[in-house]
Amino acid sequence: MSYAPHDFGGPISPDEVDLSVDLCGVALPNPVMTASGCAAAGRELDQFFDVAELGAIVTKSIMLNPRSGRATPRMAETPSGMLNSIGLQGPGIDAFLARDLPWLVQRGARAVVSIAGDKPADYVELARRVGQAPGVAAIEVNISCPNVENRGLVFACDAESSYRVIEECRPHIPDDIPVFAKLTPDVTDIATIAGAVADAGADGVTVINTLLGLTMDPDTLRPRLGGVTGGLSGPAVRPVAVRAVWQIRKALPDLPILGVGGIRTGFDALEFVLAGADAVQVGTVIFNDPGAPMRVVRELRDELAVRGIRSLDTVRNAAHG
Amino acid sequence: MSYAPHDFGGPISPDEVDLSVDLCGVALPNPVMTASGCAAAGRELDQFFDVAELGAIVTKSIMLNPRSGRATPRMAETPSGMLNSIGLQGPGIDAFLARDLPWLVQRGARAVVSIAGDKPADYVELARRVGQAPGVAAIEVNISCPNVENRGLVFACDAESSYRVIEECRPHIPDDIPVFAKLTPDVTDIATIAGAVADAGADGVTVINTLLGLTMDPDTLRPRLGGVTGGLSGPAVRPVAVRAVWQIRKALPDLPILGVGGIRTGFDALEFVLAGADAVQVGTVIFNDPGAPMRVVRELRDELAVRGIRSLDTVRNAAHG
Amino acid sequence: MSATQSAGTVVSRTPVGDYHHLVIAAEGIAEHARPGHFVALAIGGVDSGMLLRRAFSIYRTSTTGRHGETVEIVFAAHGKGTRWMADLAPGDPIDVVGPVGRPFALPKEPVSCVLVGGGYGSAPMFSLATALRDRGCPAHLVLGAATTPRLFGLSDANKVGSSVHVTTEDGSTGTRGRVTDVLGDLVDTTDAAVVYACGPMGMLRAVADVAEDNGAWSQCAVEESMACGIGVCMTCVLPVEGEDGIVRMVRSCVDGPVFRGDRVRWDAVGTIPPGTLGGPR
Amino acid sequence: MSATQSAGTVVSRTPVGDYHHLVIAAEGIAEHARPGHFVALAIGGVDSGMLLRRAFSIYRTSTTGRHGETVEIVFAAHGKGTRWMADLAPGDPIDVVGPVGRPFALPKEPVSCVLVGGGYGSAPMFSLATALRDRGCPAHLVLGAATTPRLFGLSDANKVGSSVHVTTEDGSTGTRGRVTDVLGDLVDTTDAAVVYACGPMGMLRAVADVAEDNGAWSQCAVEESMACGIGVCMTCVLPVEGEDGIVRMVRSCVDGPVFRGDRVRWDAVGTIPPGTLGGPR
Ligand SMILES: Cc1cc2nc3c(=O)[nH]c(=O)nc-3n(C[C@H](O)[C@H](O)[C@H](O)COP(=O)(O)OP(=O)(O)OC[C@H]3O[C@@H](n4cnc5c(N)ncnc54)[C@H](O)[C@@H]3O)c2cc1C
Ligand SMILES: Cc1cc2nc3c(=O)[nH]c(=O)nc-3n(C[C@H](O)[C@H](O)[C@H](O)COP(=O)(O)OP(=O)(O)OC[C@H]3O[C@@H](n4cnc5c(N)ncnc54)[C@H](O)[C@@H]3O)c2cc1C
Ligand SMILES: Cc1cc2nc3c(=O)[nH]c(=O)nc-3n(C[C@H](O)[C@H](O)[C@H](O)COP(=O)(O)O)c2cc1C
Ligand SMILES: Cc1cc2nc3c(=O)[nH]c(=O)nc-3n(C[C@H](O)[C@H](O)[C@H](O)COP(=O)(O)O)c2cc1C
Ligand code: FES
Ligand code: FES
Repeated sequence: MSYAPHDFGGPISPDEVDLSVDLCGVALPNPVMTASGCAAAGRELDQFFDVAELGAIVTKSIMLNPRSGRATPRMAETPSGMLNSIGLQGPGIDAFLARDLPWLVQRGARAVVSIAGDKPADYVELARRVGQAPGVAAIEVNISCPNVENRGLVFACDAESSYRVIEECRPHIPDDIPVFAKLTPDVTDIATIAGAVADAGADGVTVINTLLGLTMDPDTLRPRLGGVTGGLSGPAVRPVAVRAVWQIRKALPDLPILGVGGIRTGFDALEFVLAGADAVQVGTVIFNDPGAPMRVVRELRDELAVRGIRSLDTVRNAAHG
Repeated sequence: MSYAPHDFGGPISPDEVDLSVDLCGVALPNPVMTASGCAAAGRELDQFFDVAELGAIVTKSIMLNPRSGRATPRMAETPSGMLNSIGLQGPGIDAFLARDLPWLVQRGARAVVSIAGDKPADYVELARRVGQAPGVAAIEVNISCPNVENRGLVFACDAESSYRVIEECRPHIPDDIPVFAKLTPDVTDIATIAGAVADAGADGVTVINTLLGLTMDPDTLRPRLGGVTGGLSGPAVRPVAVRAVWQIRKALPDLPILGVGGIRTGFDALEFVLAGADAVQVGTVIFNDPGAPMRVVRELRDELAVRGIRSLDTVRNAAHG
Repeated sequence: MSATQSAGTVVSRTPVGDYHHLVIAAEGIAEHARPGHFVALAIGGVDSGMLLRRAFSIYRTSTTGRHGETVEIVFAAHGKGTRWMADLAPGDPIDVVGPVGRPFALPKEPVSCVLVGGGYGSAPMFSLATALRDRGCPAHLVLGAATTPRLFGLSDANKVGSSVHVTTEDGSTGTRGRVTDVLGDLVDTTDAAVVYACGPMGMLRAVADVAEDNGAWSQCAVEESMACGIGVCMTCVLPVEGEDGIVRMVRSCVDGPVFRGDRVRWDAVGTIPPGTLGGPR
Repeated sequence: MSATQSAGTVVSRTPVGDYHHLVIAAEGIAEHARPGHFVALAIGGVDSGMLLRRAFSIYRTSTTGRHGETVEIVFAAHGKGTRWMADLAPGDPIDVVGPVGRPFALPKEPVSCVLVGGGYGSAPMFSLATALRDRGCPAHLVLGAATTPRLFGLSDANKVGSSVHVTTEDGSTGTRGRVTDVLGDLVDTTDAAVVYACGPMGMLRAVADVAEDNGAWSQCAVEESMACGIGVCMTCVLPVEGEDGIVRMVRSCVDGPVFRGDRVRWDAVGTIPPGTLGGPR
């Protein structure tokens, strides 16, 4: 197959590029967010850039109760990526709503709150609590977690479990707060899972969460991470993430998609948009470069300007054309 | 979870390490092979090392008829990896048996012949032809190919299709030629697929084939590869490959496994052995370093020697202990 | 306190014993750095397969040299990233985040202090000694290492220490043995109120015990494996008991790296000890 | 012919116009190199995220210099790997595989030849000219580029060419225009039997056409994207018609990079033309 290049005319000034996005009714100044678990609740990154300037801050997945997470070591560097087994350490929803969310809201940032549970009832309770909290821009339902009621099978590995979580959550969240289901790439057919959560009432999907990986310790000759397996992330997985976005866009032409996985540069972000993403998230690369999210915004603007592209709508899905 | 380190005693001389492997009755001097599609039929690599010294040469998957493969570009470099969409270009089984296999056999290398088809009947015919050819050490059945009779669904994405291909092939291959089914990691549960092919008569499995990925072209803003999507390989995917081996070993304690995916160093090879691999294959890294397969043999020997490990049997599966 | 990300430039890299002494020109870091702070360095360049930053204690800083603001560290080349750093040459770019973490807490009163550095762990001790003496606290230094090439900063020690004590495990310099072999006596004879320590985990644990046995506080700078170094990833945790008696898994990058020795559950590092807040039930 | 993998060392890297001239000391390659051969260089070091080798025509080689056996190339820094190469300094290690590919076929008779180099594509032309003249073939050189800084090797050309013709698209040196604007006449007036060419695909196609129109053979060194450079991966293919009239997807790294211009299906590069052996039916 061979394509003719798109023709958008000559280069324009970066100032002429409009990066704003309407995400299911939520206005974002630009399409770049942080990825859940890679930005805590935004406070630490505010040292490096103005978090209110970014498209949104997605907070670390919060659970009902405080959670200690897994034993260390919790990470291993891998080629162009890393494995983590944090185990969703966090303060629990009460502390989060009392302390973390208000800071973000008062700071003027758009707060996308990620929630995670061990069983469907947890998600429902979290949805209710977060849905009532003031200032929430959107909710991301991280269903890439083990379901303790189903032999520890990850919700998002199964269309039915995925459907059930979203279906039960959605009614507890106000209509004007969009709900995104976060999917795992570790499935045979990710478009089917996306279809299931859309049917269940999700306004969109976030793809991808980490891939399941394993690495050995040279000293113990046993799994290196306290959690044995861990989640693989970073530029190493980007081609898998872009493919997942592209497959979902192909199957579901109108479903909003937040693309995430290995974004390091403005062109990487553009790749996701071309594949069909409405907005993107920067995760692991923050660890390499804490200023990365705003750098990606600037670089994305430049990538569009140099090609004469005035808005994201012009190029979204362009790879499908 | 925290483990006590294994204790194998002090360092020994590399000469004291026995790397030989008995793979389903086939004696290999060491556990390192080339990966299918990354070494053609061995001839070109013989410039860089003696192919007869390596554990085995796995040949590029051969099909019944000559095949032109996909349009170019066929590859894209990605962070610590690459995408390829070669599309199984090859001369077809007649030319392979007339020209390529005899060279390898005469050269004294152990030839593992990889076969691939568009439908089950292709595999049967290939199995018959290769099974009768003199000098074949083992057959690898690459079932990570689209099944034209089943909406182009990759055989190895479905336990039933996988079962069917192997069940139909196996009787046409002499018992003393072991048969390995090569699996794709793009499934929700790879251990189930491994179980299916084992039930169907496969002597073992090769894991993993490439992950499905996609990347965009900065000029055309469309998919970069002629084949649109491509297969992701290289060190980037190693943690996924080690995890797949580990999951299969856990589910099927006795199934021989050939581990492949991103091996660059002797320690990488050892990771796979610890996870449960009986032997390993080096693929993409050959493009970086054509001498890599024999370098990995030497480095693996050193990794074992420095830890006082005299044979692979001592450490195989050690990560499960 | 706020960390800065700065596009730094290597001024010099000098081998010192088994280590490398690296001087980086980077703006916005030196003036905020306090003893015990660290920097997190990006490694390998933009196309490197190594994504994660490496953390190093700040050895010293300057705002007035001819290279402008500089930050100095001392490092051992042992893994991939530090081996890459061992090839750094003057003029090479290197991205620096710092100063990060909680520095050593300084006593309000002019009490006597003992400062213990194990290996490159002595790097932050010299600026600490100066700061202590500036506020009237005698600062007795103990440097220890396995071998002489792994001792760092003997000449600095002689300049800034109220007294200097050296141990090597092979006996090649100073007392044969470990820092804890001389520590108890020293705390006693100097009537030290605080022991500061930086070095391997095992040493810190032993130092914290000796301090406690001798009635001194300890302030230990720990070294846990870090992915981000800025508090956003939760990889660098260890179990620390709070004032409320509850053990929490606490980030060593921003809630540390300096902790009160009696608060760290040294015995349980690498596990989630029973009773930890949010731990498995 | 057999390729060698050699642990090379950078002798020098010198900017030349828009390019870099790189001299590498590496054993086992120089003595087997023929004009048209290339080398494949590993990029970025062992922890780099860039795995694939980069291919470069051999500019010249020496077995007798003070650095021992050397291989020289000329490159443009445009992508990630070549930008990394643009920072190479004397003494840096660089792994070389070479010589690879099929070199230019030399005429058996002392016929007149025209050698066309586009941009850095002129690099292999000077050793080719020498080889041709050694066997009695006049070698007329045409160098072309968009701008003067992208012309490479004018002084070499003046040394080894039987005549030298230069074109630039901006007219800053020589004739304004493209190599093909002067090629037809030159083939005519020199009564050339063979046209040799190296440069961008578009130029090669045009050169092959002009040669054919003027009754000359052409030998074109193509530049297809390569992953392995040694014939094992099948990424670098293009459609080439065999003596049997059948079009095959042929590896440009080992079956090329030099092909007879009239054999390459230039119109169909980037596709599988209908009728290709094993093509979709
Ligand atoms: C607060 C603090 C201060 C430190 N100060 C110094 C110092 O002054 N001098 C010095 O030589 N070293 C110091 N270290 C240790 C230094 O960070 C590690 O040696 C270094 O990160 C290892 O990198 P590598 O590339 O050699 O190893 P690799 O094994 O390639 O590292 C892989 C990954 O693991 C992380 N990692 C591995 N070991 C450690 C470790 N011990 N601590 C933290 N992260 C680790 C790396 O940062 C990297 O992300 C300090 C560590 C911390 C946490
Ligand atoms: C036979 C041959 C001879 C060549 N001779 C020269 C020369 O003398 N001087 C020179 O400057 N360039 C030459 N090239 C082109 C040179 O190989 C590419 O410019 C270079 O590989 C691009 O690498 P990069 O890191 O800049 O780009 P990237 O885009 O980072 O490259 C990514 C990958 O694609 C491959 N690739 C990208 N473009 C090309 C290309 N045009 N040809 C082959 N592979 C490519 C790279 O090798 C690498 O594997 C030659 C190419 C071939 C095939
Ligand atoms: C340390 C770490 C912690 C993470 N924690 C979460 C989490 O709490 N919830 C979640 O949905 N995803 C989590 N992720 C996944 C990321 O949000 C993201 O989906 C994934 O890492 C791929 O993007 P990246 O390559 O840009 O990091 C985490 C990733 C990392 C590296
Ligand atoms: C260029 C290329 C061609 C490949 N061709 C085949 C093939 O024909 N048959 C097959 O089973 N696997 C093929 N593979 C997959 C490899 O054999 C291997 O399973 C995969 O690349 C992971 O290993 P690696 O990371 O070491 O390359 C190919 C891989 C590459 C990169
Ligand atoms: S290293 Fe990331 S939170 Fe401490
Ligand atoms: S580049 Fe691999 S076959 Fe030519």
